Amino acid sequence: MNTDQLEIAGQKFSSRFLLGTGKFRNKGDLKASIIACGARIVTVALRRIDLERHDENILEYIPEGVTLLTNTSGARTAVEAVRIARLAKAAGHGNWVKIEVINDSKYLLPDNEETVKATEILSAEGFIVLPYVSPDLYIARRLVKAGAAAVMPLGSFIGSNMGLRTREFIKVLIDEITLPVIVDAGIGAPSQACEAMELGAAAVLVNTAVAIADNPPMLAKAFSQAVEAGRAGFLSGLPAKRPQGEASSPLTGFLFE
Amino acid sequence: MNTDQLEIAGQKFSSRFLLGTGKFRNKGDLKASIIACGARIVTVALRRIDLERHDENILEYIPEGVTLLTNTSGARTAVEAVRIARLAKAAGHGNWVKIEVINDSKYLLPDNEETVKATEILSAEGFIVLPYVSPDLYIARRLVKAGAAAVMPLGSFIGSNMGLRTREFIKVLIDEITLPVIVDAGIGAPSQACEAMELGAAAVLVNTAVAIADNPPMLAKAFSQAVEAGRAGFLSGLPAKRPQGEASSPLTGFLFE
Amino acid sequence: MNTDQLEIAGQKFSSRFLLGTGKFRNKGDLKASIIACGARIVTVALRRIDLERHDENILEYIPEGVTLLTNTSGARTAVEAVRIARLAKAAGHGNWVKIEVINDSKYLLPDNEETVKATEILSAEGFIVLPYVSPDLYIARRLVKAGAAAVMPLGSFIGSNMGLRTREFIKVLIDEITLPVIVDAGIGAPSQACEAMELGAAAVLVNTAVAIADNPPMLAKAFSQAVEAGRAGFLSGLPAKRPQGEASSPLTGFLFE
Amino acid sequence: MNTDQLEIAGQKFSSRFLLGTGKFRNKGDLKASIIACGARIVTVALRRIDLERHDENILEYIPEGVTLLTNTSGARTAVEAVRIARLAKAAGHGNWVKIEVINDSKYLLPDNEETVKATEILSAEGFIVLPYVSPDLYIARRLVKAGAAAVMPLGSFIGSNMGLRTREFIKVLIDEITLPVIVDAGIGAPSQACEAMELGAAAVLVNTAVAIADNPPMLAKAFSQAVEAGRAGFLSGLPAKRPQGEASSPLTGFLFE
Amino acid sequence: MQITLNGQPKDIPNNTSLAALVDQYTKEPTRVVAELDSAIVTRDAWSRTILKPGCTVELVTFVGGG
Amino acid sequence: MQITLNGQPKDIPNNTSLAALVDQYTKEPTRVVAELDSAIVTRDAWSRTILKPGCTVELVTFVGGG
Amino acid sequence: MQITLNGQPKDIPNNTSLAALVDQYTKEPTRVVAELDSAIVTRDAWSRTILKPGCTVELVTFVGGG
Amino acid sequence: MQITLNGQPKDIPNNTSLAALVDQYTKEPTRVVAELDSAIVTRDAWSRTILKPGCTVELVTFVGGG
Repeated sequence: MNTDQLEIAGQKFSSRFLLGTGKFRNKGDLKASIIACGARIVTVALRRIDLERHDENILEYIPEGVTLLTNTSGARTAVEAVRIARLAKAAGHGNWVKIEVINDSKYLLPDNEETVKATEILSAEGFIVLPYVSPDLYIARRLVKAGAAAVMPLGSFIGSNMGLRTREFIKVLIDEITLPVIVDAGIGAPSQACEAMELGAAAVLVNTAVAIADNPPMLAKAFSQAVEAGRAGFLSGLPAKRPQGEASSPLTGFLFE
Repeated sequence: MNTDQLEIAGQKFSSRFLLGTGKFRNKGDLKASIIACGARIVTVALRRIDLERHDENILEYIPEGVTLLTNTSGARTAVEAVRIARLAKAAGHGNWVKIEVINDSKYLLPDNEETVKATEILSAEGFIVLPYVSPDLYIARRLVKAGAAAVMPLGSFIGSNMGLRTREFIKVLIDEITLPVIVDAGIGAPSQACEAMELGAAAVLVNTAVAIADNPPMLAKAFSQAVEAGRAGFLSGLPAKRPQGEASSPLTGFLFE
Repeated sequence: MNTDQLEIAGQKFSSRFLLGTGKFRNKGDLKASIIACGARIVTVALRRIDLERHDENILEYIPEGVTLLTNTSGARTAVEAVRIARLAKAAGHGNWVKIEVINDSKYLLPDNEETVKATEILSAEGFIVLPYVSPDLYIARRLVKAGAAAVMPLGSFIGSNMGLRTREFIKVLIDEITLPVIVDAGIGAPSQACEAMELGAAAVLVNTAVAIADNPPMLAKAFSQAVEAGRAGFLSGLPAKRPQGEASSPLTGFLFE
Repeated sequence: MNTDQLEIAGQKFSSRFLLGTGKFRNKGDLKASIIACGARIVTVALRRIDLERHDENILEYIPEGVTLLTNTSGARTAVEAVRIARLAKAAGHGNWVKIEVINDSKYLLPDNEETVKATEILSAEGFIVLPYVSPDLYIARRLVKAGAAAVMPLGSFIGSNMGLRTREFIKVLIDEITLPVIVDAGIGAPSQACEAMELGAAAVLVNTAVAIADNPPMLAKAFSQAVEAGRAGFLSGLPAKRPQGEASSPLTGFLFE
Repeated sequence: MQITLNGQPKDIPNNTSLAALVDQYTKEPTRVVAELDSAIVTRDAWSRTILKPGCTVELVTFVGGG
Repeated sequence: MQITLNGQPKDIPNNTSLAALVDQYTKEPTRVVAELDSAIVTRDAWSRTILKPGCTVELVTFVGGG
Repeated sequence: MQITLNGQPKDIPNNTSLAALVDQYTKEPTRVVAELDSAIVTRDAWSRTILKPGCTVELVTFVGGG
Repeated sequence: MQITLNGQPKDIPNNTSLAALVDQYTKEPTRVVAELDSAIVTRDAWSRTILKPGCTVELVTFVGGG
């Protein structure tokens, strides 16, 4: 049995890969992707129902037992994020919330300060709060005090597939903060997710790359494997880089001496 | 059943991860690593027996059915490489040979020209020849003509763990050459192996990183997973990078409009 | 006459390279470095006088006419930063202050939130305030409102010489904020300073790399040239990267057709 | 007087920046660019005259005293390169030749082996031979023996502006080979040229980036400055990177202790 | 009478209950959450909640998101 | 009497002026800034500023910094 | 008679000299190099070099290149 | 008599067979390959191969390598 499990807010999860559910071309792909990658936590958003036509019910495509993590996308302030979180809770699917407060339509960068405020309020109300932030040591310290269950620093811009452009600053959080660090946003290839885990991240969340791939379930599974591989790499004591060569075959016993 | 198998010289292999057997602290770790990662091809070297003391028999630690790929390490010329290959064949463990001709004790870079010559001779003698080279389009074309079974370009210096520093030039080989491209040398972390596979490499060979890790079998398995993940990433149609953000949650139906 | 001058708070400066004065092995090197690079703004710090022995007077080594930018190093809160700034002003060498609030002895990362607070207070008192921050769009917007004269995002950890590890996020500031963006911290080679300028930064500040070089004045000048080169690169319309080759010699008129 | 001059084949040059003359939108830009950057060596190509219309005479736009380095572009073999070189010499503008043998219309990669052959022949005939190659230690050693006057390794694909993608392998040449190493191809920004010089390159050659810039003379000058800055960086003893922060202001004498 | 539903003006009969409104716009009321004048109304209170002229109703639901 | 100077306890004569204190510790008073009990004292006021027992004085100056 | 000039068939009068051919196609003969049947002909030999039917002439010049 | 074995001079009895030599230096002859004066000698020929003074023998085996 795998004893190295992701633990958030006292709950254990058998997978360190979290999947977002947006942008899938069809809901069949979504369901197949969740099953293929074995994600135990998936994100969803909250929106007004469409008054003109019947919406599909996203929840039907999420397997039983998977934890719903509702994001507060659309919120531009802590107050709006709080309101969305409360609505989500009222829907009766748990109290896990990913705080996402954005006032930047070009890069979709999170507003760290508003995110801290929302975390304080919602943690006090008993939510399990996972704030999405730009990686910043001081903000992370405040999130710990505010009662966050994890910290979710961005790797690069949401949906950009640019990978780990905040490498050094995520590593600071991993080294300095006691909460699980879940890399979110910008992770566009399994190798990038793998690298995040090798740094010591607790988990990785991906949405866009999987949703828009030619074969979403196949890529979802690939991400999940890469996350496992990266975790094992971290735990197994990866060796450091060296600026020169070093033979892997013996340097004695040559025939031509 | 997995139909996407590595195929070299008409033979199929259930793993795209090749393991080198040098530098392990103990042979138990070696055996456990081969089993953990499921490698179907492992490299070995040929050396003079030690006249003073009894050597361990490396072959005892390599599971039945695994293909032995003997390297020609120690060779400084095509002639020496050919001589080593013939000795290896005489030992009765098959005719797979990794050509390695090195005249550079600092960076351990391969001599492409001598490698081509050795490939010509040994292919003509019926060997299955996998030449280790600096990634160069013209050399790769000549290796195709010389009858090589695959091309093994280096990622970076042997044993350096620096990763894929020849990215663009390996990609050229993958795109332009019909032989399997197996990235060898310098791959020091699962994420790096994963990236090589995402580029379209047919396989990855690792030795030093695994052998000197704190937990070699764990890391061997991690590499193997990462290679699978990267392969699936390649096959599933990874999306491109974008310089800006793009929302993963819907951009309509916001509550605060 | 060069009309493309750095302008901060309505003042123009003939150089876009700012030099820090800490850590020089001797003050002669410092003076020679300032002269060699032509910096028109240099940073200094404020410390308790040494009660046991006579300190050297740093100001003697700074040429007439160079603007002193006093940092608030040592401050752990906005209140402390404000106190240091007021002391510096009382010393009668102008009212330019670089806000530096740090509560992290390992990475020396700035506390963005406290920095915003100090900026508000000191701008209101008439200081010309240049805040040193982790690059964050929302913080930069707040600094604009707070009356900052420029924004000084870090390239990487102070004194690390790691270069532009925050590339994408500095570029966001350059594109989205109207204030001059001066890249500070971590710039350890002229090529890195040059790259910052090519992105569109208004200026670059370097201290450690110059101070600890074998030949500080020579490297100071090199940084200054690299900054000019990068600025000209930015203004001249650098072409984009392309993933393939494109001949620079004509593709017609070949002899062998 | 600057004593650190580029020296090739016993001749000294006051600039370490070489400019290619292809692809300029107009010849006025070319001339202005050469003057602006102070290049003392420029490359030209040889082509059939246009039978239908009068060609411009490129030589009119190259200032007196600048050394012409004729490339052998169009050559696909050593024999063709030799023929082009001899024609160029017959034109009476010196005997400097840049060997360029390419059989790859997509990436424009040089054929190292044919290049060595052409170098042997032309050096023996008294040409001053600068071969353009993929950076490879063994090829460089053979070029030394063949009588080359310098080695010109590519940074990345011709015209790609991708920069120094062969960093580690160019560094090997710089460290191991006694000839001047001139980085050619793919250098698309002053910061990239600067970095090549910081590694210890003797010079840098750029064409495409300058020719297609919005303002070619301005960018030509920027490259030239960046090359000087990088050279000075190399000579002044650039400090190494460090993975953590290190204060530039004193760590004693704080007010708040 | 007129109310504001999800940001749009809507004419509805007097004395319409929140439950009736929800039923009109979705087949799956169980996945909808309702806010009346910025306060959440739990599902068991929908039938006894009678809408007043000028009130603001938000009906929201889960959708895919990252 | 005892005061605190730059964080250290110091015994000084009664009725010492700030100007006298500064003179004792530096040859270049013009580059020193003085704080008395957290308030800046401008240079022209140093001679008429008489230190009291238990007061806290900070004397600071510019040094190299980044 | 027909010759091949820069890869193209050309009809020229019998007994045309290389010098005459060059003059026909460029105003700046000094910057042209001529090859006749793969051998370079130096400029001073152009006038006395009479072209023969079926010969191959290359006239080349410097152009911008990288 | 003296031979060269794996690069070292060795004194061995006259008329020693290659098989005997191999047996002296390893417990696992099946994993050894033998070269006599640069020519490979297959295992079945070892017993009938009698070493001559001054000959050069290489005995090699597989080891770990990358």
